[in-house]
Amino acid sequence: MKFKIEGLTVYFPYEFIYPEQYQYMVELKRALDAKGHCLLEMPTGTGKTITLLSLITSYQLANPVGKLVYCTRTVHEMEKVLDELRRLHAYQEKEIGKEAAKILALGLSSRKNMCVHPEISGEGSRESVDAGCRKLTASWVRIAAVDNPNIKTCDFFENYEKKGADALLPPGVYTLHDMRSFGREKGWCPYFLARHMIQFANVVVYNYQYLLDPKVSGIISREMEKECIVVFDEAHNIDNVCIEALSVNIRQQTLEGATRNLGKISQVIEKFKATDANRLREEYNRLVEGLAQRGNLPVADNWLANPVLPDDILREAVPGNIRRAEHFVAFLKRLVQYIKGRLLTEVVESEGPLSFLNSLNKECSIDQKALKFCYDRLQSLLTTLEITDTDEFLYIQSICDFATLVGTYQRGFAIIIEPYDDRMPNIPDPVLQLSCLDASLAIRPVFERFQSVVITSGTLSPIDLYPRLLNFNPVIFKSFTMTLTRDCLCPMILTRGSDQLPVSTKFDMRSDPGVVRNYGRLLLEMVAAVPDGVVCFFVSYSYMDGIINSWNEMGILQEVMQHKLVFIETQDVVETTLALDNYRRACDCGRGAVFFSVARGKVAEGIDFDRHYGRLVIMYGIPFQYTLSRILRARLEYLRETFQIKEGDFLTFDAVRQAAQCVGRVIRSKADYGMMIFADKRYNRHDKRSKLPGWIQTHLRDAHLNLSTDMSLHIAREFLRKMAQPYDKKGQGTNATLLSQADLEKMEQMENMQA
Amino acid sequence: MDALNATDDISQVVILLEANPYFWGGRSNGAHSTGPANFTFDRFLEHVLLFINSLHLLNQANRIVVIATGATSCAYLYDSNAAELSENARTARVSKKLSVVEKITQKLEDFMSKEAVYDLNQGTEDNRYSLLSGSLSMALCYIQRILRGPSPHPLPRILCLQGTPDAPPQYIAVMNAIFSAQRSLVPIDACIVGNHHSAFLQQATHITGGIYMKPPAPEGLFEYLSMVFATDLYSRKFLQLPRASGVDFRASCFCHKKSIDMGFVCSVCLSIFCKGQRTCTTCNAIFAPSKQPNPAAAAAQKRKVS
Amino acid sequence: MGPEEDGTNPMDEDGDGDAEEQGRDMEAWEKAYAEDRSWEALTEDASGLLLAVDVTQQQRQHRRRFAASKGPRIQRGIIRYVFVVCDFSRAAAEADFKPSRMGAVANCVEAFVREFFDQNPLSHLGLITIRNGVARRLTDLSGSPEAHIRALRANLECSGDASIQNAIDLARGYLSSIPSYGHREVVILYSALSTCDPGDIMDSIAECKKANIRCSVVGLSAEIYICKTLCDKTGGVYSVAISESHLKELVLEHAPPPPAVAESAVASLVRMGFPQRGAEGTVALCACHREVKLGGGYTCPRCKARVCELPTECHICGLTLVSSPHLARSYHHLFPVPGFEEVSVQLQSMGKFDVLRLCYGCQQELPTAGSKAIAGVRLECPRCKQHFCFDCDVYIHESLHNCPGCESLVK
Amino acid sequence: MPNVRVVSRNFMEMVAALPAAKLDELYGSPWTCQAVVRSLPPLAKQYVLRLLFVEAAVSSKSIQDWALPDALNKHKVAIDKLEQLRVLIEATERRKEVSYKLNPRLQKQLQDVLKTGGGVPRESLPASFAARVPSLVDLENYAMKQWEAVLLQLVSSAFAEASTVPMNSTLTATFQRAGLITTPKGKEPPKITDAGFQFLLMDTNSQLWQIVREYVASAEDRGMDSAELISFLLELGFLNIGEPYNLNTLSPMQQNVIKELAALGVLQIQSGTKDRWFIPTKLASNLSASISETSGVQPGEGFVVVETNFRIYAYTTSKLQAEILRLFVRLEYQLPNLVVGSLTKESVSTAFASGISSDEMISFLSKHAHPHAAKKTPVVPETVTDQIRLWENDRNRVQMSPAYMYKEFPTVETFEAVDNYARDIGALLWDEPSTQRLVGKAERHEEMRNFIRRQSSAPQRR
Repeated sequence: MKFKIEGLTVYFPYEFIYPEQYQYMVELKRALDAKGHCLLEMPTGTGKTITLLSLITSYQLANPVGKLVYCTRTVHEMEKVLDELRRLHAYQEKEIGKEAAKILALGLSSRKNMCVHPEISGEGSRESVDAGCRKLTASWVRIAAVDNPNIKTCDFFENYEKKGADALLPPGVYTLHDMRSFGREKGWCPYFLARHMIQFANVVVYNYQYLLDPKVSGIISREMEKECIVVFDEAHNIDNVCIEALSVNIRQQTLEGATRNLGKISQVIEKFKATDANRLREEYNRLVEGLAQRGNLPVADNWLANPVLPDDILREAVPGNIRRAEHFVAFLKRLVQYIKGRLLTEVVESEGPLSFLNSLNKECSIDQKALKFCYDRLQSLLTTLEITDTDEFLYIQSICDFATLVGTYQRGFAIIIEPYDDRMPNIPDPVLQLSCLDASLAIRPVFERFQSVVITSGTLSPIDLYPRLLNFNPVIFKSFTMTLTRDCLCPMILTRGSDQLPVSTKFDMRSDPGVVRNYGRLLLEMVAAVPDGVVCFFVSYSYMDGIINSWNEMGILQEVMQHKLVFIETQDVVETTLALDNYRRACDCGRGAVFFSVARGKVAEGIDFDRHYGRLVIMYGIPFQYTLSRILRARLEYLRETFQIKEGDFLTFDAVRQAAQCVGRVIRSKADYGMMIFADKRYNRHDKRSKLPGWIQTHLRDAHLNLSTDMSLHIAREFLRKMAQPYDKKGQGTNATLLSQADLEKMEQMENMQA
Repeated sequence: MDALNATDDISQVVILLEANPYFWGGRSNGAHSTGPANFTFDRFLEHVLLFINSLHLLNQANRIVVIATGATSCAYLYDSNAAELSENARTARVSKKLSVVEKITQKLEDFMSKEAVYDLNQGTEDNRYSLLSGSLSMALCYIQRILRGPSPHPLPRILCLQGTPDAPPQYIAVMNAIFSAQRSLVPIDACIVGNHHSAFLQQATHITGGIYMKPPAPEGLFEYLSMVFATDLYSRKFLQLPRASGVDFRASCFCHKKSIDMGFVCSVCLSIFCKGQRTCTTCNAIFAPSKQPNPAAAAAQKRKVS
Repeated sequence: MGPEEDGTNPMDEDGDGDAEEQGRDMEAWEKAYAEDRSWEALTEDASGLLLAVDVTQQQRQHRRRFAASKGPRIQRGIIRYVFVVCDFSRAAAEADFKPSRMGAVANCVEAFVREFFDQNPLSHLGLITIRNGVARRLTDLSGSPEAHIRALRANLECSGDASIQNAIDLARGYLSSIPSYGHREVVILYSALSTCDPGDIMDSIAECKKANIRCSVVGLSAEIYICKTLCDKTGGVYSVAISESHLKELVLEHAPPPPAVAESAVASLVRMGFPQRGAEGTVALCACHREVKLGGGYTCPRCKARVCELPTECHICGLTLVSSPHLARSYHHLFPVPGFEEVSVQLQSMGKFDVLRLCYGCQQELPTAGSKAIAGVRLECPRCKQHFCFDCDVYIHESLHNCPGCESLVK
Repeated sequence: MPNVRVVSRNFMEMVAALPAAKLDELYGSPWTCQAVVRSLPPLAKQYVLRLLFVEAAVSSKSIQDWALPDALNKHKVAIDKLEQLRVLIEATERRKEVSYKLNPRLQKQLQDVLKTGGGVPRESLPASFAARVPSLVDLENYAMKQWEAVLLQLVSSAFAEASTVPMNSTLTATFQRAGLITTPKGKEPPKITDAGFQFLLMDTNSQLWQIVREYVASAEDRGMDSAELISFLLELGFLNIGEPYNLNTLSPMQQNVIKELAALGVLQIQSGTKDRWFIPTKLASNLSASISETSGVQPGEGFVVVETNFRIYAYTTSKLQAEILRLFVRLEYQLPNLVVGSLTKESVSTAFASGISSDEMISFLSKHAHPHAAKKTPVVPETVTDQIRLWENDRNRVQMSPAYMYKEFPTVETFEAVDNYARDIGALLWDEPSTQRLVGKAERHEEMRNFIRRQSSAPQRR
């Protein structure tokens, strides 16, 4: 259908549109008009993606704005987005003709997901594929290959290079899969093609990292114009992503590895000195002129850059004491040595970057300025030394990461040295963590660089917290609830077992057999009353293992098996995937199944348990972060000081959003229905409840609070029967949940009247 | 319907009065007579009125409704509690003034005058029959209303005073009525004043548990009425009453509307035909070449299944 | 109906609709009132006296619902061969239905069996139970209600798992051998929430589809994916009961013959006999029991043999014997009464009312523009143009299946 | 309600009790005949109808053949009744076996009735009066008002309130005669009795008839001819409701009967310029109706809704109904047309105390159930009915009966002898052979004593 929002013609590929989708578009448009950032919460299952796409593309058609940069968390989501986009595009072509609707949209992902090279693509890990690729595509390798035929190169890359500038992707929508097949038939390397095409594309879909992680984002940073519209979908965890992007852990083996690397490097340096010393000299001169000129290296080589560094540094000349290769190596040796020393400590140490720098300066006279450059200095050195198997040099690289970060930032970071893991104190496992405390650091450049950034998700409550966490001020932040013909989700808060004893996963209670039994009983009652799929989320792996064991001993698990098959998420991805599709099989054939999973786990983030795959989800306990961890403490402290966010608030916020994420898995569309049981007495407290997303709270009737197992069982039965009744998808009159084009036109006329 | 206490003998009797001018008229000019000889409509009416009065005598709470079954229409002749029902006091008075007899005769006259439009002497096929199905349906509607009314309500029953022979075209309608009566536990009595037995009413009485009777001598009609059909449902439990002497379960075929005792039935809609067809005229299903003729096979197959 | 109603009615239905919604999650004792939340319609007048509710609206709604439920006239598969499957697995012991799910099921099945033979005289029915994951045939496809009910009553205990696959496979086995013109059906009353099958149930479902077996499921607890697929694939109906009464409704919905699917059964002419019932007290030798019987039996019109009950097949000449009433019971499906139309009291010319002051069916006074005394709608038969009251309309269309007006006109 | 039946049967018994001559004389009027016939048990009615046109005597044998064998006792009851009322008369024939024929007078009357279709006893006044006659509805209300007034009088004597209507002397007399209220000793006003309370809960017909019965009974005292009175009352029953009938044409006796009945709301008296006339109301028709065994259809529709939580909603504007409810319901509040109350142990037990039985309450509730409530079965929720019954049982746990205790018998034999004797004459209440003690009814004490005397030389007793 096609309709107007405040003068903008929007193309929407479906017959009907939900009211909330319409509202969403309105808000989004206003944000774009205001050229500002916005923060929008809309429940899952209301078609966020298509809404975003259809509005923004329509907007692009109407106004001269840059490309749409759509950031997803997983490749899976990426593909989904592109599929939706394709449908939309088809519709637009139908409406306004091929020419007018012409767009280029493509997905970009790591080599691992895009490489079509017969051997390399077979490689297991991401790093190895990257490395493998470089072995074949690094400029010097190819130069060498020219006169020495038995040096292997990648034909796809070669063909692509031959074509040069006119290796172009015809307009259209390309999923990763499409890219690969296109690459295969053309014989071009999809990865580089994609990276090349990005600058021509109207829509780019890729992973968060590509914008947030300084190490990766270099690729895009300079190719994106300011007018771009950036979208972070499913962005409820964005702050964590940011923080991870800027955190470094250094362990014993890291250091050892680093020393090994340094050894190798110095050997190579020696070799070069012998063979062609002037290559090193060139580099030296280049460094004098400053890092900025590094740009003139061929594109394939500048594989890493650092947006986090202020540009002035880039222009500055590299400090003298590390210009010469051997000096630099020595410098690094000293650094590593020093850190080694620090790691020997018996007690936990925690300090800010400043004090760390001071002591560093005192002990081995390494100054902050030099540190700042380590990262780039290393890169240029590796390039100069024509070292290709970069995956072996990860260790020294992370050391340099560390150095640069410490050198660059005095605030917002903490350096924590723990001689051992708290969970097992007697095993010495020292680690030095440089942890970023301020999510805003990583994302700031994004906000600055692009004119409108859209952060959206199904769960962004309390929505006012995000601007503070990410330290930006959106022109619009709004939370939408979903309109339903029938209340098809039924959240419950269960505080007591059938024996009226409270249940909780608080430390003092979680091991209490009474609680464990009550939790078990709850599961048992429910699997007997709920058809098909049931999902349980636990607060942590360790807790899950524990409780499953004791259920097993109590014989509860066996009883559960009478009703449903049991599947368990493990740390191992492959195992879990296997478990998952067996679980689905069991649900399909009517046998019924339970899936045990962990909040903050892979499943909790990525996998949907919609329709009969998840009629009920039980959230056992509140998934608080591991509160004793130093990093968390440091971060809390920082948040309190800088953003005036209370520890309690933040912790609950974080825990509850995780919980909400978990239970949110169960309902993915309006036709769907599902129950959510929050099994912990603490959920009954207002401070917890109030942090649940609005669309859950609205359905959380007083009658569903503070329940005991038997009560909730009764509610469940009633609910399931009610949901099994036929209903009409399109509510009438007042509670309409589907708007046709006609309805919208009516609405618009109304508005015009008022205006 | 169980709201009544057991000893209750209050009845709601709906009398379907044979008022087919052709039937009675046929009497006078002896031509192709269907009615019994030397038994005129007036005599008939006398008996019925006596009967109605005796019902009133038995219990002042007894309610009686008379519906005329004509050849071209049906009409309510008399409703004993119409007076109470009508809100209008004046009309109530008027109706009270007249006796039952007057009321009925008066109503009957204008009914007949309507009926008489058809020339009696050359009665067409159609009005050789009376519209039993119509009056039955009306009676049932009326009874439903009584049953809806405040309980305890009188025990309803229907009495058909039928003279004309069965009208095959009405077969389905009559049957529907019978089943509906059965469902609401309303017995249908039948007293045949004509010469022919009525298969319809035999089935009706059989299914609804009413009394079927064909008085050998219509002159003594009141005799039978008072002896048999005056008995209220309660007393029937204790009194000797005539037993059914065989029921004619023959159907009438859809194609020629004639009663048959053997025929062909469409497996889709159960329409009855007196001889084989290619397609069903009712549901226009096309019949597979039937392997019917060999019943033994059918039987054998049946056994196999069982 | 007049234009002004159209505007208001949907609203009413909404109100009514979610009134029931609320009714659903009420306490048990409140449920009694959930159906007719009459007090909501009550209004007080100035002096605080309670005023009656608007009957007319209610009547309109009832008519609308009925009209909706009644589709266009369609061919129906009247000769049916149905297996009723009762799930007596562990789950049937649950007591959320009184006395227990099993008990409730038993009652419904009993009612169903009677109603079934009432509405489908020539059809056959059989019972299957699932217990301990095994499907067992209680009664063979046959025509006598009592036998089935007895068998069921005798088999009331429940244990173990349930298996839909076993059940439908068993049923399919028996249904495959019935005459071609019969409509094959399986009705499953399912208490359990899962099914433990020996093989891949999808295959069995496909098989059923191939064999034109229409599988319907009435669930007692919740919607189960596999049941839904089963019904969707085989063209059956899937429903889940909320309460005992609702359960009965749902089960009885399967009593009237389902719309006939063209390919599901081939039509054919069946030769049948309509025997006479012998007079009471006569003595004769009956063919079925091979013994002298007193009292009215039936005589086969072809070979004059004596049988005791109908419908059956003559044991001598194998002719299918039915009493015409048996057939007649289902005729109203063929010749339904046309729906009556509402005549707006306002628009009606007063002239006509003097004639039609009373309901043609029951002599009840009909609402007139003048008097507000009688509330409600006034309805007209499109064929005979007679006017009827609401109650008669309901009775005529739901039970009687004759229009008195049309019947008392010479056709 | 047992009492109802008692009342009406008694009335017919009164009729039956009349000497044969009087009875036959009664049967001179068609109205009495009809009334009598209608009062018969269903079977008997059928017989009458069947014999109606039979002139010859019919043998009891053949009559008996009408009935099914297993309905024999019903048959006997019917015949007895018929004989009692001299509807059937034993035909005197030489053949020994009994045979009956209808009472000729009665037969004659009834035959006419059938032929003429009844009609009305006396001509109503010409239509000219009709204008001044109230409409049926008004009349109905009038009757109900009057009747309620009567009952209120009774009720008001129950609660020491200012009685709303001036005490009607004859009424009070009748009440007292019927033992519904106490005969006042000295100043204090007459109090209502247990019978009175039960009376209140009866349905209108029975109430009316109990009053009328007392009225008839008291007629003799006032030197009226009961037969004449009865036939007149019955006749009234056949008059058309809402028709004006001339009063002046009546006999003086009848006239003052009319006056007194007017007080009951049985009829309304209007007086024009010169002549006076009376208009029978619904109640009047009940005069002939209520004698029949059937309780008939309730006059007026119900208004009470009883809920499982023991609350009672009564949609009524009538003060009387409220008062009656008050007998066993704790009234909580009253709206213009709604009374809300609840059944509590207290309220119910007070009712018991004043002699109202649980059945009476329940049947009252169910009889007057609101049409909506009446639709569901049971009309009154089991929980409530059961509870009321339980409460009643609580009271009846202990049963008092004055008694003597006999003990310390000289010998076992004496004890056994006495014990047996006591058992034989049904005086024994309790005995305990082990300790040789037994308790006997007080009223039989004399016989016991004598027996014991005779038994033992020296009986000790206390």
